[in-house]
Amino acid sequence: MIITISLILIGIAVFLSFLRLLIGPTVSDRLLAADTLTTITAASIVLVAFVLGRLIYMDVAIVYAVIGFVGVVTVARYLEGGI
Amino acid sequence: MVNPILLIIIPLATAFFIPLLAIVWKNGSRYLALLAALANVLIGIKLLPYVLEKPIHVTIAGFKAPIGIDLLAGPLGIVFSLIISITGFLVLIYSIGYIRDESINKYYTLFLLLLTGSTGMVLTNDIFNLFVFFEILCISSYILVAYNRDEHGLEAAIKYLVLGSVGSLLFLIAIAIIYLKLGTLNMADISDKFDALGGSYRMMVVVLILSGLGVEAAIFPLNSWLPDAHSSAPSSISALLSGFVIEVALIVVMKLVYSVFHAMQVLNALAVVGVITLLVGEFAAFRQENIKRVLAYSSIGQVGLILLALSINSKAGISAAVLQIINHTASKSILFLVSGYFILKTGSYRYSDYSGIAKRMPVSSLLFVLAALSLIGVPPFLGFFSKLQIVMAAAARGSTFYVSLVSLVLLGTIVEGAYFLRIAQVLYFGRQQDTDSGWLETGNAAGIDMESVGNAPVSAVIPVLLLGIVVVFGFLFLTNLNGVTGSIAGEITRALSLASLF
Amino acid sequence: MEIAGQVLVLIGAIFLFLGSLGIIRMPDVFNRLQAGTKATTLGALSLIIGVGLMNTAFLWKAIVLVVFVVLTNPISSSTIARASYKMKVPMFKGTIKKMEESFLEEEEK
Amino acid sequence: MAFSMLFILPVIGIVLSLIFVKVDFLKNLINLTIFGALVYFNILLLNSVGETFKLPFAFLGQSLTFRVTYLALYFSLMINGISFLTAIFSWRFMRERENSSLYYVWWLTKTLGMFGVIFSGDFLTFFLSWELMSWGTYFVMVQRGGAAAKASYKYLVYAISSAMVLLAGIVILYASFGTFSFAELSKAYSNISTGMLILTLVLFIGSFSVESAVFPLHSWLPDAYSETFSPMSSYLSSISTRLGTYGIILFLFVIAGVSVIDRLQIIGAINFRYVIGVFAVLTIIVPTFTAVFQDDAKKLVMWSGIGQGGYVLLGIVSGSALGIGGGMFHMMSMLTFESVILLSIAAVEYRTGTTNMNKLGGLIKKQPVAFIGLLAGIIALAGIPPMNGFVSKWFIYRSLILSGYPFLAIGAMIGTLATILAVYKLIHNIFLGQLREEYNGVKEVPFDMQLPIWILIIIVWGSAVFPGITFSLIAKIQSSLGLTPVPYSLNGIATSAGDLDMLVVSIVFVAGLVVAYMVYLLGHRRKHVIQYDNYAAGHFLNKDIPYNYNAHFYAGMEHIFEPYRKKIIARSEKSLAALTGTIGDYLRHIYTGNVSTYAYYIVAAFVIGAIVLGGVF
Amino acid sequence: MRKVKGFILLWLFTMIAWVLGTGTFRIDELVTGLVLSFGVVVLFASFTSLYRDIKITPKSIVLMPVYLIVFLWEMIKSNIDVALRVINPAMPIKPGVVQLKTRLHSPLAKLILANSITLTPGTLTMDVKDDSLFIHWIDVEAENIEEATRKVGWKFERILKEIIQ
Amino acid sequence: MSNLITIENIVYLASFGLILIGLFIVFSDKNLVKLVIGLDIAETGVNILLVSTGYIQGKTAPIFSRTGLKASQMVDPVPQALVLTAIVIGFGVTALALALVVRLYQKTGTLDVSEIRGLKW
Amino acid sequence: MRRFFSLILIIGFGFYLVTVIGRIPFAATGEAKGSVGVQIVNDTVNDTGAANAVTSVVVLYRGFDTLGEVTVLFLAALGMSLLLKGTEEVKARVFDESFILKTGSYLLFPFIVLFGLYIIVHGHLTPGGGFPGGVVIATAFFIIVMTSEMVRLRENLVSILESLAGLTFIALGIAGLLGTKNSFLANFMGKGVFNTILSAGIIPFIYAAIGIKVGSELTGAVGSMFLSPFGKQEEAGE
Ligand code: NA
Ligand code: NA
Repeated sequence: MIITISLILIGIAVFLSFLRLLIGPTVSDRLLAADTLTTITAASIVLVAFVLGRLIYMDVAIVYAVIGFVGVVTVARYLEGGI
Repeated sequence: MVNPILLIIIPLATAFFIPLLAIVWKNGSRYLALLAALANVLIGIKLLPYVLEKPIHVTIAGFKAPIGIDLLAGPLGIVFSLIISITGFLVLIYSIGYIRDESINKYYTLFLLLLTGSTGMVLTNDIFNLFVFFEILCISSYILVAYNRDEHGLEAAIKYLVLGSVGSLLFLIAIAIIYLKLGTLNMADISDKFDALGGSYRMMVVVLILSGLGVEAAIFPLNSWLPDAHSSAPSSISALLSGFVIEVALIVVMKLVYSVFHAMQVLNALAVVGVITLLVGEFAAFRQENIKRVLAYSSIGQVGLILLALSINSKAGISAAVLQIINHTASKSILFLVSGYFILKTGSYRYSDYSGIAKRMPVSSLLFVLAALSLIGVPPFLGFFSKLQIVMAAAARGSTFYVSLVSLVLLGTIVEGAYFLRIAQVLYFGRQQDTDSGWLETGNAAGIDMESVGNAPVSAVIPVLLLGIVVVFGFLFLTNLNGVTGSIAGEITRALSLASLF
Repeated sequence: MEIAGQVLVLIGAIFLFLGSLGIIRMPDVFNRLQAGTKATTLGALSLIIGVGLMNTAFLWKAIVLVVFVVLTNPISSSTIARASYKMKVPMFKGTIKKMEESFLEEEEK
Repeated sequence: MAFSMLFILPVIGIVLSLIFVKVDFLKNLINLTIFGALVYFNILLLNSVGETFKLPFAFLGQSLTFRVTYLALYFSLMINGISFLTAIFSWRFMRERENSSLYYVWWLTKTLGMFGVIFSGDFLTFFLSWELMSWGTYFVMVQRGGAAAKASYKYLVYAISSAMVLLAGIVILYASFGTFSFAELSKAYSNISTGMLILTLVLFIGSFSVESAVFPLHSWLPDAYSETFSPMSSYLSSISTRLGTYGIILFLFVIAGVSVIDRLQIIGAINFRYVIGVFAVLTIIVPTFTAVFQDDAKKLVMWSGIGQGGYVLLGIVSGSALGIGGGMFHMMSMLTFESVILLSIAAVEYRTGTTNMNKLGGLIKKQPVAFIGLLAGIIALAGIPPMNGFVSKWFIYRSLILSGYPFLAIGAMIGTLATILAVYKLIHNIFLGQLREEYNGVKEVPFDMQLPIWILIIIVWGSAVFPGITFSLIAKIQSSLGLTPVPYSLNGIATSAGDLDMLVVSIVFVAGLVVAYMVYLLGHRRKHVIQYDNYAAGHFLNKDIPYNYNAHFYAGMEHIFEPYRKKIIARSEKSLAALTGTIGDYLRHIYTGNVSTYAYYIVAAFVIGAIVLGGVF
Repeated sequence: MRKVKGFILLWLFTMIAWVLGTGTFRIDELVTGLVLSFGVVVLFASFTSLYRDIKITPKSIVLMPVYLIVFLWEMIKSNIDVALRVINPAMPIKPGVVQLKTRLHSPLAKLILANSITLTPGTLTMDVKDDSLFIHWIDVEAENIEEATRKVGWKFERILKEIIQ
Repeated sequence: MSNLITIENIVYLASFGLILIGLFIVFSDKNLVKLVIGLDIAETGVNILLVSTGYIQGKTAPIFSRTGLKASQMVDPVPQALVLTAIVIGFGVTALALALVVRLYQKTGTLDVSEIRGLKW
Repeated sequence: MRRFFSLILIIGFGFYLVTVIGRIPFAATGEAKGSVGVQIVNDTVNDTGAANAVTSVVVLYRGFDTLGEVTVLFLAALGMSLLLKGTEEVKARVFDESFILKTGSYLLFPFIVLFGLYIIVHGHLTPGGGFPGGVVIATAFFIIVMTSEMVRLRENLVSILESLAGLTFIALGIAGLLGTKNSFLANFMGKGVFNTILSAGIIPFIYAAIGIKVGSELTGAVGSMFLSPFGKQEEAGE
């Protein structure tokens, strides 16, 4: 029950972040939306791993968090002309 | 007996090793690469008699087909490995003098990976593994085309890459269909199951593979990258690309059509496409002034001829096609290698600037002409016999359809003769001016000082001479060659079967 | 444990939701970052630890992930903020700038 | 033995010439010996008619076969005879010529090819030899470079085209009958379908017409033959072209047979042979009129030589014993008179360094042997007694009239008119008229160069007086081909259709000449002055004024004919090349350079392939 | 000596991470972890410099969890603060960019400070330059450096300077 | 209507959609970078198709991470391996393509494919 | 116009995709077609001793593909370094360091690398393995390269690692060739205790080689993208 509610809340969160990703208006807005999304997604992978009872998916969540972080940071650096 | 997998492993391992070697010995890669190619030549020669008797089946990681990937070293695989490694070896000798910049270690690494990719393609018996080696071949070609990092090389490479990628997309879709419907990737297994597949699936798979692999095989109209890539690459690489890369792709796609998909329905269409490819190539070559573009378009023409021969649906035709491949490999390599030094020495790509260069570079020019004659199909050079065999194989089918195609082939030959001899005459007798009387013995519009043009180095002349031997004296071994090409034809026309592998 | 975990999961989900609501509602990039970072970091932390408590097999990896998230989220936010500032992304009207020097070289001159 | 020597000797010659490429004397000696030996072995071979030979190896599952026939021997005798004479002449002429180091190599290569062509017993051997011969011809001509290179290139394009057409014909025969052998093909031909008959006739005759320079496929010849070294010009024009005729004879009489061909009735009496005859007449008229306007001696002979080839063809397609006999005889006549004319011109060139008739004149006193050689040659060429050209042409005219082809005969006679105009220009502009200042020191060529000219003069005249020697071989050829042999005697023929006694004709003619010469001697003697003892438009001439009345010799006639000389052939050659270029241009425009378009092609190829093959699967 | 300290500390931290990641004390995993983390620390020795500044004294060891608790508490506070602002339709904000000064020298300490400030109520570190922190403040309470420093960073800085040099 | 919304239809829709959109970009976009991106999109579509070939409804990842998991509960691992290979290759090609584009841009100063036509015919 | 023609072709191509492939039902029929994958899942534990069937496919059953795959990466890295080396634009780049990012990445770097190694050596037990592990390791380098002007990498080191890893892969393969199974890449080591780190014979070793290779290749590629040549920068440490 709690899990279901949580999943619904996360779903709404994903939707809202996507909304920001779509409407922008600046690139920074889209980027921060993407940043938020990676955190939300990593968390939801953990939840899914728990639901499916497969610990191995935790590694996926960590990889996802790492790659998400790097991706966001890269774009940010690119935007400010740092790379 | 040697395991045929070494044919793939040796160049690959050497390619991996070169960066290490480069630390202690800066230019050692030249000789290491030569050694690797030589090893492959020797292994190929050693294996050839065995595989002519009976194909060698190689399991990988100890898993029997279709569970694991396997190799099938039959006559086709070993003969093409030999073609690849011998050409590679000779071009490596050529490269010693020709490639002299600071990235040579990368050059040799890429070179060996090109050999690895093409050898893998002819040996593998697994369709996805074929895709992997296909990509290795393609990617190393893309990079090598851009090796000089000049504008043309880069442009050609990116075009080649985009088109190659579109091709591999189609190829992958075909693999997905195969796995979806048949649950297997092993060619023998696919061959066993393929006929049971519904008509539309079979059609889809075959056409996808043809249009996917056909890009690399340079079948019209999928070959638009070829003139650019082959003419912009370093000449040594052009020799490989024209010499065996397209042929490998072509023979593999035809092997799939015959022995895996049993898709004889497409052969007539392919024969027509072959003749169109031939005519497009020859007529377009006629209009070129850049020597490497002439050669590149000529390769298109030759591919068309080979495709036609492969589509005749007879052993004689396929056998003739393989002979033609051998001839084209040797001849076109000579042409590209020699033109490499023409370009280097004169600084011009226009063949009309090579006025009377034969006096300066006699051996190279002579071999250029001999190779051109062989491509045209002049007796007693190898090209005559292969072309004749193709024409006879087509005629032996006895239908008006094939006779008409043959006539078009002969028309193409006239055009081919016209442009090649035009170049040959410029080399020997100078450039034709607009006025009827004015013939220049030396000198040219570009103001190149022919007196300063020296001979090509020994490292360039040796491989060209060795290839020349194949072209000029090949006919003495025609019986042996036909024996080998015949067994390749037998292998291609025989349906693969999983049961027969073990 | 189980119940504590469930509560934490729920709290986490709520904060994740609030964070995303923040990035929708806040008026400019910098304020959105403020809301987004804080809420999603705590949300993720709470949710992941909650899962770890519900199934202790998950706990250790959950800690690793949480530490990582808590370390990286502020870094990425700072980086985005810095980039946005450098790019002169418009700020909410009335935003005060009170600095004796600046981290931007061109502003210093 | 004798047969294999025909092939072994040239190979030895090639190898030795390559070894001694820098040693002129040895090279000349070796080759002269070889050409001499070839004559010897060729004569020995006369005893081996009917024998067949096979190469010890086979390829494509086909053995390469040869057979000795009278027809082949007739040709090989002509080849070897003229080779030997040319070799003698070349000894001195070719010394220290630029670009000539491989002269003998290519010549022998061509010879080898020619032997292969005439002795082959199957089309595979024939084609291989044909290619060897064509490439030999090309290299023989191209080696001189410069203008020769350009002219040879034109030949080569023609030759490759012709070879491809020939190959198509051969392959079609192979596809239909499964054999290359002449013997088997000739059996199979009796029940060939009309369509196949027309197709193969067009392909084979069309292909051979290139080599034998039949109108309108002749335009490559004059430049190609005349731009090379002069002895070779002589050799080529006297024998090379006739190998094309050999092909035509082979196809018409050996493979197909006249009776099979005559099944193709077009309208009434006009059959396929008549069509070829029309082309033969055009070959006589058009090039001969072109010859009239040439300023270069060699080119003039070449153009008129094309016309003479037309007579040969005309005789051969006439179908009657007389005509075929005449055609065959004319080959031999041509061989000798073309050669003697061109060797005489070469002798002039050897001393003066030019063959441009505008720069020559009055050499009669300086080079009398060359004059006599040329005179004998042009008498034969013009078909005037007592030389061999008269005999052959007489046979040909007679057969045309008897066979009911008067229009062809009239056409041929118009050609003869032009021939006379042309050869008069030749002898006048070189030997008659005023001697140019710079040639005052010119001497006759040395004896070794005179020798072949003398021998040829004797043959040109002797074979006319005693045509029976030649006809004895021709009759055997005709019998072996299943034709009626021409009735002959040592000095002529005697048939119901009229007879010809060359001994009588010769005696009468020589007597006439003697009378004419005496009249000339008794008449007014010209005053000989030096070149600059002259004036024009009231001014005396000097070296700075290039005045020469040899130039524009037939200016008035040229003015009349100019509008009709439209150079259609040259123009169509150009437009064919342009067409090839244009096709190439259109085709290469497919390659737009835009990579998106290229990607589009790939997927489009898939969709089209799927549409096309969707129905097949 | 400091080098060795940094080295050992990093090895320790990586080993802790390994154990947490594998979630087991099985000997094979432990050995693998020891070897791999040792390898990482040795190969990338230059990265250990960051860790040299961590003080290993009884006081600092005690203060570490204290800092954690303070930080967590501030973070919870900040989230409630954010939640209220987000939910409140009026959205009472008075944003601004403010400069702070820090007396910390260690890069690690400055980073932790900056991150802590980001995660705590109403503030977001935008950049750190020398001894200055530039923050975005959602509701600017103090505009001069000293006051702002005291209000935003002091609670962390005073503990941090005891833990990290 | 409801039988249209099946897993395979969704997968096919995604896969074909990406392939076609990607190819459309390749055919019609003038910017070389976008063209490479188009290729990447199409490649993603193909990869989806490829990996889905191993999907079996209601089954789990083929990892025997704890006892009690049975082979019959697991999906086909082969396509996952294939798609891993395909992705890596695609990544390599894309990276290389971008490097080429960067270099070409430095040389020609344009990314417009209709202008990068130094080579044609 | 171009768009119109493109659309036509896309519709044509889409038609074949939908009508031919779109008709293949796959979700429920995996077993029915008797695919090799289903056989592999059944046999893998016995055959290879690896818990992760995907890994056993990647490393053993289709290990030859994987060898090719790392070769492709090798090629791509090589190509990028060849193409981008010493380009004018790259040389002119001025870094504006970000303290937070730089320090943060230095802090995280060892952990990310270790995590990459963790993924690699557990490839036969958990999802992951050489490729994701290699990517994670490269990621660590990537942030470093991105944040700081001081690139403390040397091209030599990267290429040595790359070469050694590639050669290790091949050497393990050849060891199989020399072993009793006489087959390239054959598993010549014991299978160990199922589901522990030292199980599945050569799989973890090959995966380690792959991981290092992928990591170093990607690092090299990243290096050539951002800052090249590496060699010109100063040594690591002080
Ligand atoms: Na994040
Ligand atoms: Na954040």
